[in-house]
Amino acid sequence: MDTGDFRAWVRESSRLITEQAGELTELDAAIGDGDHGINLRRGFQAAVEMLDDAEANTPGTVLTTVGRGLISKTGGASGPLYGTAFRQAGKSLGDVTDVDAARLGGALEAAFNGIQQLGAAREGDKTILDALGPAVTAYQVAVEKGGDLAAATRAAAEAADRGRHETGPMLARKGRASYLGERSIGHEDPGATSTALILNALATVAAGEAS
Amino acid sequence: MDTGDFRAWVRESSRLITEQAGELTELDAAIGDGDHGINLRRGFQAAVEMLDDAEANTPGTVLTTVGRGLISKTGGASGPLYGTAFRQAGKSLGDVTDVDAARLGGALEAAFNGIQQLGAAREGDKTILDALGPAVTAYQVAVEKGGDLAAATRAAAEAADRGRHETGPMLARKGRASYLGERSIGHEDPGATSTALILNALATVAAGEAS
Amino acid sequence: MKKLINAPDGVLTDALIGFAAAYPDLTVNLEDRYISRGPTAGKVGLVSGGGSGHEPLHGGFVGYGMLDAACPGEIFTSPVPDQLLAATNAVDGGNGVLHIVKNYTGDVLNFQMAAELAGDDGTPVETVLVNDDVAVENSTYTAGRRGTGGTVFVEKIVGAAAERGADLAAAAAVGREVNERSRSFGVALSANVIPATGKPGFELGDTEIELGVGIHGEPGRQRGPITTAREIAGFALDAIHADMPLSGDVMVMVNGLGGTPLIELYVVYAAVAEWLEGHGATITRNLVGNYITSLEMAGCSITVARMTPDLTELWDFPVQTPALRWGR
Amino acid sequence: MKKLINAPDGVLTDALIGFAAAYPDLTVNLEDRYISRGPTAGKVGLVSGGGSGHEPLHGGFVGYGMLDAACPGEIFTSPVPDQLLAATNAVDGGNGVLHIVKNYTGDVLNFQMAAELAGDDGTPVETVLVNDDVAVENSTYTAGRRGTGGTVFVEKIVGAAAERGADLAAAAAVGREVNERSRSFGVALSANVIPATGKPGFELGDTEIELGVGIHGEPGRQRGPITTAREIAGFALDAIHADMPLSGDVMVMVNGLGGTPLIELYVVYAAVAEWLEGHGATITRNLVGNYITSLEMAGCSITVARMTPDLTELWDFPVQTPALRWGR
Ligand SMILES: Nc1ncnc2c1ncn2[C@@H]1O[C@H](COP(=O)(O)OP(=O)(O)O)[C@@H](O)[C@H]1O
Ligand SMILES: Nc1ncnc2c1ncn2[C@@H]1O[C@H](COP(=O)(O)OP(=O)(O)O)[C@@H](O)[C@H]1O
Ligand SMILES: [Mg+2]
Ligand SMILES: [Mg+2]
Ligand SMILES: [Mg+2]
Ligand SMILES: [Mg+2]
Repeated sequence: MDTGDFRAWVRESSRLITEQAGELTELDAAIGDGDHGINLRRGFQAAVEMLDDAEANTPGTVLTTVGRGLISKTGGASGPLYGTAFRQAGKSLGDVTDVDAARLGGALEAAFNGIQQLGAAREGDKTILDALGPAVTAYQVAVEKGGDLAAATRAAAEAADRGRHETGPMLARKGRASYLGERSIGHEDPGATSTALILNALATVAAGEAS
Repeated sequence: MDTGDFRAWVRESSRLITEQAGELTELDAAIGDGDHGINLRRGFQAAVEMLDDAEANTPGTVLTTVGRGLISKTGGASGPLYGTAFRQAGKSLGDVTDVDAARLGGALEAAFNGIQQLGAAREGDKTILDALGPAVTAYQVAVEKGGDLAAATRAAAEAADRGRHETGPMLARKGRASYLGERSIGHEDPGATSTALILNALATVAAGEAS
Repeated sequence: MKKLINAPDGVLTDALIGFAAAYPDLTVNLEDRYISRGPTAGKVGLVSGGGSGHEPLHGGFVGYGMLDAACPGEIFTSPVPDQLLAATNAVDGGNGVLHIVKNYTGDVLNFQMAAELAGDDGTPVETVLVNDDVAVENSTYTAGRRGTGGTVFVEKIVGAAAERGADLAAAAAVGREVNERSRSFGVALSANVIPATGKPGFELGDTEIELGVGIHGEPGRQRGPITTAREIAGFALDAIHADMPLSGDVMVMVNGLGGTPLIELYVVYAAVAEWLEGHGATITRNLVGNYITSLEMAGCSITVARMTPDLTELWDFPVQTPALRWGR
Repeated sequence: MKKLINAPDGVLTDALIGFAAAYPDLTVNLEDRYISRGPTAGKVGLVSGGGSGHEPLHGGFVGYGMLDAACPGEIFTSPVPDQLLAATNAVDGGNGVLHIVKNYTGDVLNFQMAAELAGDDGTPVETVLVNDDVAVENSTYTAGRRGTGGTVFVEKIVGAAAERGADLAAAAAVGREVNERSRSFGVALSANVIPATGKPGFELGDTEIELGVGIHGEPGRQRGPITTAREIAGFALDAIHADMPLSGDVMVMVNGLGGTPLIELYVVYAAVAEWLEGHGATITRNLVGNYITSLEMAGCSITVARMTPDLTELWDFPVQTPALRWGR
């Protein structure tokens, strides 16, 4: 994936999140404060604008720019978390201009670690990590099995989708949803859902389906 | 009517008003502020209590005591108006102990004048006066035709009922209902309605039906 | 009906007990139902009152630089002469007592009776009638304009004048001047619920607002669909401007009716400031918040007063009450 | 949804424009989104912030004796690090800046990032985390107790300490002490409506209340049927008392959540005073009104702080902000 592909990923993520903002917000209304879609839409749209203005000419700078944009404009818990994820992912890419499957795997892992360190959640706590963790694992398994970048991102997206659905029966232990205790059970986590969208955007771009 | 009859009138008025407080309040909710029944119930119940405690041993003092009680406890526009009416009626009776039909007619007229002077309304303004005015007239006509006190109070009560119904199509020009302008049309006036109740109580007592 | 009360008919008593506990510097006479700060020798006493449900008005405005006593009636029901008389006597500092009365038939009649009784007792009483609500047109065919937001301005400014030694006639004159220079217009987005009835005082559709509503939920000039804060403020200010042309120095109050978030009042204030600037008027003083409410009604009222340097000086005079406090 | 706004996504900007017009003594930076009173040389700067919709918190508490700057996020959404950093720099008087942060994941993370950035720039930043809401039990299994009413006490008292010359460490220590001594419990009678979604944040039945609600409408401990103010206050105080036994001198705030009439808050205050007296505690200071709201939510929160003479002295220190004002 080159710089243009990474820009396309961000645009596609923004498009999907804008399209699904209502759903994300509704999920957040059920177990949070009903702003997740609004937050991310604002954040991603700002990130896309910043990207259009910025001279980000490596995949790494594309991602760190997006990360800065998300931190600057999203607010909420998800802003710093996703912002940090993109920044860490971007940093892990250094200044390579063409990202292969292995490097992208490293970037996804860096994203996971960034969120994990900042938010101090663990898998199973009903958060972003419950979509991102399985995605990173599935990605690496696919690569190890000889899959190319398109196949690996597709595997990651599918694992994220499954992971997101699996947050339904979980009891939230981080973020606003944790205040619900038992009542958080039965609702899918909005952050895990948005993560699945972002990874689906990645798979779409990797498959060359969007621009 | 002797002192006991006047006490009975007040008690019967209080009973009727308490019973119909909901209706009075609903009428007031439509074109006023929805408290007429509550106001009058509070006022009349207090007046009855004051009367129970007071050594009112003439019809006149019964009525002035009630008037003072209504003024003290009712609040709203109706408190001073009805209070003044009872006080003026009581004063007009002097210290006679047995009130005949003619004297009672004078008392009703004094009540009308008291309200008219204090509130500066005219008949047709959609107020208490639109029940009380026709009642006073009907009473006097009945007496002139030789009717006794029971017949005259019955005529007054019936005229008050008619008068009250006739406030429906009137446009309010006094009190809170006046703010409605044209929109006050089509609703019967709460004050005219409570006046009809008080005059019905009088007719009941005069007929010896209540105690 | 869901309300934080113990029983519908005990609301006022319970509230007065709470008020007394919260403001130990003030006197709450539960028997006679008034809130006061005791008489100040030589000063004209200021008494206001009216139905409850408009808090902080009037009890929240008792204190240095403002009222001497407030008489709360039952919710939305004017106080009775007895309590007005008791309060009048309690704050009579020997130089007479000024009654500040919002123009509603009930308030007017009850205050009038109290003034007569006080006069019989030898206490000179003057009355300032507040009737600032421009929503009521053709006021000759009605009980007259209602007293609303202008009351806050009158009470504050007369309070300062009395504190500075104005005699009864002078205090009354200042009050009348403020009233004449003040105009209000209210807008309701939802109805209030009187505890005693437990039902909304009026019905509004899901997207309907009442333009020109009174502080008891009295009807306004018209109903309309909900629109922007800017248009609503414009409608209100146009109505005020048509009645009293706005220019020069003005004081503005954007008042919440009880159920509207403060952030919305800031939005309205922005629109009001924009409108007034566009019409060449200068806002020299302002209040934004809940000062004269209508229970939990959602909506706001806008009050504008044309100021003079003297009135501004009186406005700036120190005040120390539960709801208004500065300069000391 | 009926609201006094121009457009759902412009509420914060419009409100800030209105706020700026209403309080010309304060600075409103629309670009960077903060309200400030400029740096006071030598004084520790106090910055707070959080999602909007809780007005007057925090912008209404900027001024002498309280905050130096407030950073409003979008409605119910924490502010972003950029604005927190800009505000931190704006009020840095050379002796460091204290961040007062309500304990919500979003607020904590965004403030943390801003503090790191400020630290990189050489500005020492300390953080006081407010987490006073006892509705959240088993806080080790959650994001922790939420910060609610105690924030008002912390901001006022730290504000006084900073004004009197406390250094950064001392100001932080006072803030933490106030937080440790404060506990809150909220009760919702109706839900709020976020303008951006236009729908109630949660659903309550016609006779249902949420006991232990958060200031964003977060769920409480349980739902129950509407009951008397006395029982509701008792439930809240029992919860507080179980967590922090109440005795001796206490300060109490009965806070309206935005849609509750002030007269009801007086009724609740009466019940709170009765309960505390019955438990041998003495209310030495109080606030009754809307201080930390949740848009138009009906209901109230009760905050109690166990006081010391030093804290009381700091509470009494002059304050001059839009929403809290005394002694000067
Ligand atoms: N500590 C955490 N670690 C990872 N993800 C978290 C954490 N806390 C919250 N989240 C995620 O953030 C999402 C909520 O984001 P958002 O609604 O934008 O922020 P807020 O909760 O501040 O309103 C949750 O659904 C959850 O997935
Ligand atoms: N000026 C007046 N003269 C006679 N009756 C009046 C006048 N003003 C109001 N009323 C009567 O008072 C009634 C309302 O009484 P009430 O609801 O108790 O008082 P309020 O209007 O103060 O709430 C009206 O229905 C009307 O009949
Ligand atoms: Mg959220
Ligand atoms: Mg009425
Ligand atoms: Mg009334
Ligand atoms: Mg949020």
